[in-house]
Amino acid sequence: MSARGPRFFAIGVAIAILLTLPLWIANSYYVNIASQILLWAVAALALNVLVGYGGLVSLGHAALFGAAGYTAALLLKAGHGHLVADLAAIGFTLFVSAIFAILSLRSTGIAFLMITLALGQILWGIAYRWVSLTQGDNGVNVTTRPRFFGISLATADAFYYAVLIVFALAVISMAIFVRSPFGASLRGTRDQARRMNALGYNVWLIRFLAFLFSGFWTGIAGLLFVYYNQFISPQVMALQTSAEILLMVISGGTATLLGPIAGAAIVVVMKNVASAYIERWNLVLGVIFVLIISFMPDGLIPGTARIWRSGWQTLRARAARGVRVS
Amino acid sequence: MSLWLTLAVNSIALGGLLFLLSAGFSLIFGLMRIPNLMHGSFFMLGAYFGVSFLQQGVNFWLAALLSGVAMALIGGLIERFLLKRLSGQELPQVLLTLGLSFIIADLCLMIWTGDPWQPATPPQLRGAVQVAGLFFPIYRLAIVAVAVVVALALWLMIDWTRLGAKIRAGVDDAPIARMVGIHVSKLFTLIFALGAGLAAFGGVMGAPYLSVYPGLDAEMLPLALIVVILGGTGSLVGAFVGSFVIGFLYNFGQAMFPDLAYVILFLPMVLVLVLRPQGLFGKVMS
Amino acid sequence: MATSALALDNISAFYGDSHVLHGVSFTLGEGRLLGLLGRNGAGKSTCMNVIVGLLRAREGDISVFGESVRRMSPELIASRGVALVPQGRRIFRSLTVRENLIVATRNGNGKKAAWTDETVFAMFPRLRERRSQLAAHLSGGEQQMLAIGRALMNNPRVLLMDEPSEGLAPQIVAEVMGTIRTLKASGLSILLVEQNPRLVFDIADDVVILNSGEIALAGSAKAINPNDARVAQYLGVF
Amino acid sequence: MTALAINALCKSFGGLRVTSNVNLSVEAGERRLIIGPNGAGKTTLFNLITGELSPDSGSIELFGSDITKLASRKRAHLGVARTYQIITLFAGETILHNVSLALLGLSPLRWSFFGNLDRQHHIVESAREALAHVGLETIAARPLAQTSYGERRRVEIAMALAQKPKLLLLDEPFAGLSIDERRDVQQLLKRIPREVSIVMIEHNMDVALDFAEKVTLLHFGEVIVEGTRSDVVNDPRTREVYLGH
Amino acid sequence: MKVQRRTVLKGLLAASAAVAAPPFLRAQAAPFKIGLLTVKTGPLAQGGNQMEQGILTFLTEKNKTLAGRAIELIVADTGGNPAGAKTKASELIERDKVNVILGPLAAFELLAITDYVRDNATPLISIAAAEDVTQRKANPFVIRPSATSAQCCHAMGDFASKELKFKRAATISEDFAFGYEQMAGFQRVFEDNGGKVVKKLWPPFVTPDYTPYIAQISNVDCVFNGFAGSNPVKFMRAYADLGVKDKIPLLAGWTAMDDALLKSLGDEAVGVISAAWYSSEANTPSNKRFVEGMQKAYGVLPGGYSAGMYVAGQCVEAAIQILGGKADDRKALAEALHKVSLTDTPRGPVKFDQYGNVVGDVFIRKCEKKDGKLVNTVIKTYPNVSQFWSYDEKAFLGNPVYSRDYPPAKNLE
Repeated sequence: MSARGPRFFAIGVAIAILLTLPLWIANSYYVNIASQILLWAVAALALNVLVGYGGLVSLGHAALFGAAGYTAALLLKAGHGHLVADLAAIGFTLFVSAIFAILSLRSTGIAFLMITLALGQILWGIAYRWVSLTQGDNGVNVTTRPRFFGISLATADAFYYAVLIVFALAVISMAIFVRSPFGASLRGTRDQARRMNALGYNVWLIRFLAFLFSGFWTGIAGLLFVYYNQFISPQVMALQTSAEILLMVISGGTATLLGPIAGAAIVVVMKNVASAYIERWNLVLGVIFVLIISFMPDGLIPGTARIWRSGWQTLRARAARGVRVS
Repeated sequence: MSLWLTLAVNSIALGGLLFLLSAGFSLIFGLMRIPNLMHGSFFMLGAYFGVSFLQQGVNFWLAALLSGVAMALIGGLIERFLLKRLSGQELPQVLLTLGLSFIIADLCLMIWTGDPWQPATPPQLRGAVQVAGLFFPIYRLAIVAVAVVVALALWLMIDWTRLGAKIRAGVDDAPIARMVGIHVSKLFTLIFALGAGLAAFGGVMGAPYLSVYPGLDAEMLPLALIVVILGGTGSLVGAFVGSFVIGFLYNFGQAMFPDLAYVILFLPMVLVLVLRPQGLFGKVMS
Repeated sequence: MATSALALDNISAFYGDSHVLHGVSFTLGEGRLLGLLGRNGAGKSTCMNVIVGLLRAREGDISVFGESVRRMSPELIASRGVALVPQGRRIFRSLTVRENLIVATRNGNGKKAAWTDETVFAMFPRLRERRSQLAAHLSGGEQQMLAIGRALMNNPRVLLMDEPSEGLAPQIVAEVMGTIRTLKASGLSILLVEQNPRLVFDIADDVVILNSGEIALAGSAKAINPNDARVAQYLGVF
Repeated sequence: MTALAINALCKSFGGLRVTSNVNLSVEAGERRLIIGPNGAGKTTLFNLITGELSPDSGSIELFGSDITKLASRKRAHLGVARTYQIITLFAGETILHNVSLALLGLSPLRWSFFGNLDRQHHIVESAREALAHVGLETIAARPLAQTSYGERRRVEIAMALAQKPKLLLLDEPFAGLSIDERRDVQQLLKRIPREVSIVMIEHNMDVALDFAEKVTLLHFGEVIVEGTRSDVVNDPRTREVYLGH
Repeated sequence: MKVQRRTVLKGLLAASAAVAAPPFLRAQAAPFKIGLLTVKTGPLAQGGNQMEQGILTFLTEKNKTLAGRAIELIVADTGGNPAGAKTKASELIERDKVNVILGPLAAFELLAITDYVRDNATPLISIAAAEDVTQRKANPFVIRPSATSAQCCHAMGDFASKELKFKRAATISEDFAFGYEQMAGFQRVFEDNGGKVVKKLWPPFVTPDYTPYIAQISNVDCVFNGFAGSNPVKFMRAYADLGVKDKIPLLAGWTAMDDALLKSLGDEAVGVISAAWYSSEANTPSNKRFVEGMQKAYGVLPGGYSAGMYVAGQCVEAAIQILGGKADDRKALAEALHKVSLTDTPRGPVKFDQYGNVVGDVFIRKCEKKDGKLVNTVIKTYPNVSQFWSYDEKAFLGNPVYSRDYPPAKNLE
C-alpha cells in the first residue's frame, strides 16, 4: 500500500514532463524525436498485447503498421479527406489483422511467429512490387497533416501534442485492458491455454479479439507515422521494422506497460540521436540488446525494478541493523 | 522456349545455393529448435571471410573451407557462451540472435566497407556450357554439384555414422541420451557450429554469383526460412527439395509475375504452415 | 554385506516445490539384486532419476563403488558404469535398433568390453533380426529388450531397471525376468524397481519398500513375508 | 438420474489403444472411484469426458444429453469441472485471481474490456467462498509462487468447486500430499454437497476407498472390475492387476 | 582500403589549426556549417561513404576554409531510408542549424525531404537524381551539380542510335524512379532517332539473381542498363556468365559503370559503354587535385558520388564568394547557389539553369583493361548538356515527368 504514494507521484511527474516538454525543449528537432518515441511506443504497446499478454510472438506487425499507413496515404493522394482516409485505414488494418489472425492462430509458439513473418513478407512484397498501386520503392507522399478543431498539426509542437493525446489514449486503453476481465482471460490463455478451455473460455476467440485490438493500435501508430513523415515507402513494412518493434517490446520488458515505452525510447534514441555521435550505432544497439538479454532476460523495466527492489531491501536491512546497534 | 529452359536450369542452380544456405538452418532450427535469425549474417560474414582469403591469394576452394571453419568456430562460441543459457526460451533467443545480427552487419560494414565484392569465379569453372543453343555458366552447375555432395555428406553423417546417431538420439530424448553417456550439450554446440560453418561455406560459394554487399544477410534469411519451413523442419530431404522448389518459384515468379513475385514466394510458406505445419517432408512431432 | 556397489545416504529430492524423497538411504551390495517396491507416486522413479543425475538431490549423498556421484552430470555418471533401463523404455524411436545400441557404447576400464552389439544380439536374437529397423516399429517386448541391451552397451557395473515388466504380456514378462536372472548370475549389481511384488520377491536378494518418499520397510527378501499385511498396505492394495 | 453415461468409448494414440470400449454410468450425486495401474488410461478417460480429447468412437452423455461432439468449453458451461493430476495453475497470479478466473470462465463478464476483475464483487465473493471451503480464505491474496504444494492442490480443487459443477472430475487430488494434508483434503471432499456427482482417480486407496460408493478398475484402457468397494477389493482380478498373484 | 575516418578528421583538425585564418576573418566567430546527409549504414553505405570522402577531400584541400569562412562539417547518417532522411534532415536544420545541406544519396530520400527543406528555407545541394525536383516541381532551395537521371541517358540514346547504329534495344533497371527516369530518357532519344526499345525490364532493387530477367532478353542490338549501388556488379557478372555479353553489347548509365565501382568489377565489364557526367580521366586541374587527394587519403579512384560532393563544395565556395562572405542568410545563399558558374571542376565547366539543375559535359566511355586494371576511356564528349537535351524546354515541361509509362513504350514486343 505504501508503494502507492510514490507511484502516483512518479506518474504525476511523468505527465507533467510530457505535457510541458515542448516548453523546455525549445528545439523542434528534439520535440520531433519525442513525437517519434511516442508513436513507436504506441506500436510497441500494441504488439505487447500479443507478445506480453497473449504469449503470441508476432514478427509481422510492420505489415499492419504499413497497411494503415499506405491506405491513408493512397486515399489522401486520390483526393479523399483525412477523416475518410483515416477511418478507411483503420478499417482496412482491422480487416488485414483479422486475416492474419485467422491464419496464424491455428498455431502458437514458433509456428505462430513464422506464419506472421511470412504474412508480413507477403504484404511487404505487395507494397514493394505492386508498383502500379503503391509506386514501389519511390513511396507515397502525404502533402498535408490533418487539422484538429481548426488547429493545424503542421508544426512540431502541435504534432507532438496530437501524438501525446493518442499515446495517452493508448496507454489508458492498455491499462484498462490489462486489468479488465478480458485482459485476465487473455493472460490466462497465455499461461494455461488448455485449462482455460476446460474452464469455459473460448481460447481462440479471445486470441482473435486480442489480435484485433493489437492490430487496431498498430494501425493507429502507422497513421501517426505517415502523418509524422508525410511519406511512406515499403521499407516501413520490411522484416527489419517488425523486428525492431519486437525488440522494443522484449528489451523493455514484456507484459508491462512501461517496458515497451522504454524499449521504443531506446531504439528511437539510438537510431536518431545517438547516431549523430556514434558512427557505429547499429553495433551499439546490437550490443545493448545482447547485454539486456544476458543480464536482464526479462527486460529492462522488470530487471531494473528487481535490482532496485533488492538494493532497497539491502539498504533497509542495513538501516534496520544500524538502528539495532545504536 | 529458350526462356523457359534458361529459367529451369537457373532454378536448379539457385536451388543448389539455397540448399547450402539452408542445410545449416535446417539443423539449427529443425533439430535444436533455435529460431536463428542471424543465419543470413553467417552467410554474409562467411562470404566476406572468403573475399579476404581470396585477396590473400588463397585458392578458392580452400578459402571456402577456411571460411566455413572460421564461422563454425564463431558459431560454436556464440552457442556455447550466449545461446546455451537461453535453451528453450524462444523470445530471448529471438532477441539475442537479432541483436547479434545487428552487430555482425555493422562489423562487416566497418571492416569490408559498403563496397560490393565479387570474387572471380575459380579459373577451372569459368565459361559456359551450351545447352540447346543456350549458354549456361559452368560455375552455377558446379554449385549444384557441390550442393549434392554436401547433401550426401550430411546425409551420410546424420544417418549413417555413430555421431549422427548420437545427434538424433539427443534430439529424440535429450535426458535419456545424456543418461546413456551422450554429451548432448556438446553435440548441440557442434551442430550449431556445423550449421554456421555450412552457411559460411555457402556464402563463399555464392559470392562469385551473388556478390557480397551490406544487406545480403537480410536477403538470405527469409529465403532460408521459407526453404526449411516448406521442406519440413529437421528434415534434410525437406531442405533439399525445398531449396529447389524455392529456386523454381523464385525464378519463374520473378519472370512471369513480377508484381506478385514475393506473394508467390511466401504464400506457399503460409499455406504449408497453416495446412501442414510439419512441412512437406517433416515428421509429426509427437 | 559385501562391498557396496551403490549407496544412497539420506537423500532428499524435490520436483519444483514438491518434496518427493525424504531422507532415503539404502545400499546395493556388489553382485546383489535389490528390489525397490512401492505404489505409484511413492518416489521409486525419482530415486532412479536422482541416481543417474537427471534430478539433483537437494540433500544427502550417492556413491558408486565408494565414489560420490551426487554432483556429477548424467554423462559423467554413465561413465562411472551406471546404466538405467528407464520406465516406459524410452528407446530412441527415430534410430534403428542397432543405432540405439551403438550410441550407448562405453568401453570401461580399459578392459575388453564384455558387451558389444554382437553380444547383445546374441542375448536377444530377435533384436538381431530387426537390427536395421526403426526402433519405433518394435513391439513392446522388443522395445524392452532393446532398452536393456542399450543399458548393457554401457558395460555397467550397476544396472538400474525401472519397471521392466510394465505393460508387457505375461509371457514376455517371464522372458525379461529370465534375462535379469542371467545378468545377476553374471555378477552384475542390479537395482530393480517394480510395482509387482511377486516378481521382486522371486528374484531379489534384498527388498526396500518406499511409501510417500520414505523407506517403510527394508531387509533381505527372505526376511520379509510378501503376504505380510504391511506389505499389502504399503503397496496400496488394501 | 444418470449424471454421466459413457457408451463403448474408444481412443487410440498411434495404434496404441488407451481407451478400449469403456462403458461407465455414474448416478447423480454418486461418488465414483477409478483405480488402475500406471498407463491404464484413467487420465485419458477424463480428457475424453471434458472434451480435451475427442474419442474415436462411442458416446458420452451428460444428464441425458449427448455431449460427445461438444467443445470442451461448452461442457464447462454445462457443469463439468475437473482438477489436474499435474497442477495446472496460473503461476503469476494470486490464489484469489486463480479462483476468480474459474468463475469468470462461466460469466458473460469474461468478454468485458472494462472494469477490474479483482474488483468484481460477486466474482470475488464467490471465489472467497470457494477458498473458504478448502480452508485457504486467509491467504487468498497470496501470490501462487509463494504457496506450498499442498496449498496448490487445494487451489486446484477450489477452482473446480467455484464453478459449482454438476459433475466434478478429480484427477489424483492427493498426489504429492503429506499425511496431514491428505486428511484435510479428505475432509473437504466430504463436505462437497450431494448435488455434485464426483468421479475421482486415485492410486492411494486407503484415503480414497472410504470416500467412494463404487469403484471401477481400469487396466490397459479396459474396465476390468466394477462394483462396491469390497466387491472390487476381493475380486481376484484386482489382485492379479496389482500384486501379480 | 579501410576508411580511416577518425584519422582523416584528426588530420583536418590539425591542418585547420596549423594554418591560422587571416586576421580580418577572426571577427566572424561562427563557422559556416555544412550538413552532409549521407548513408553510412545498410546496403547503400558504399555510395554514402564515397560522398563523405569527396567532400572531405575538398575541405582538406581548402584547409577547411571556403572563401575565408571557416567550415564546420556535420555528417548525418540516414540509414538509406526515407524516414531516416527526414529525421536526419530535421536534425541538421533544426538542431545543428546548418547553412547548407549536401546530399542525400537516393532519389527516394530526396523526394521525402524536398518539401521539408523548402518549408525550412535551407539550401540543398543534391546528387540524387529525382527529375522533377529541378523541373516541374523546381524547388528554389535545391540545386543539382551532378545530373538528372535522364541527363546522361539522353546522350547515350543519341550515341547508341547515331554512332553505334543500333536499331533495337532492351532496357533493364531497378524498379524505382531513378531507373524509370534513366530508361525513359534513353528511350526517348533512341526512338526519336529511329531506334526501337522492344523490351523494358524492371527487377526490384533487391534481387539476388538477375538471371530470370536476362533470360528474357533476345533479338536486340544492345541492352541499356541503369543499375545502381551494388547491383551492377551482380548484373554484369550474370550477364557475362550467361553468355549474353558476347552476343549483345551492354550500355550503361553512370551509376552502373561508375569509376569507383571498377575495382569491384572483373573482365565482365570490359567493353561496356557508359554515359557519365564525371570521368576520373578528365584532364582539368581541379580533377587532378581531386583524384590525387582521394588516392592519397583513401587509396581509391573517385567516382560520381565523390565528385558530386567535391563539386558541391566548390559551389558552396563560389556562393559564399558571390555573397562576399555574408552567407548566413539562407535564402540569399540559395539564390547565390543558382548563380554559380564554375569553369574548373573535376567534371568540367558547371553552370545552372533556372531550375537549379546543372548544365555540363557528358562523357561517353568505353571500359577497357589497361595494365591489368579496368578504366573507362572517354570516347566522346557531349559538351554543355542540359537536362532538356535538345528539346524545347517549355514543351519538355509540358509533358508528364519521365516514368515507367512515360514516354509510352510503343514498340514493346
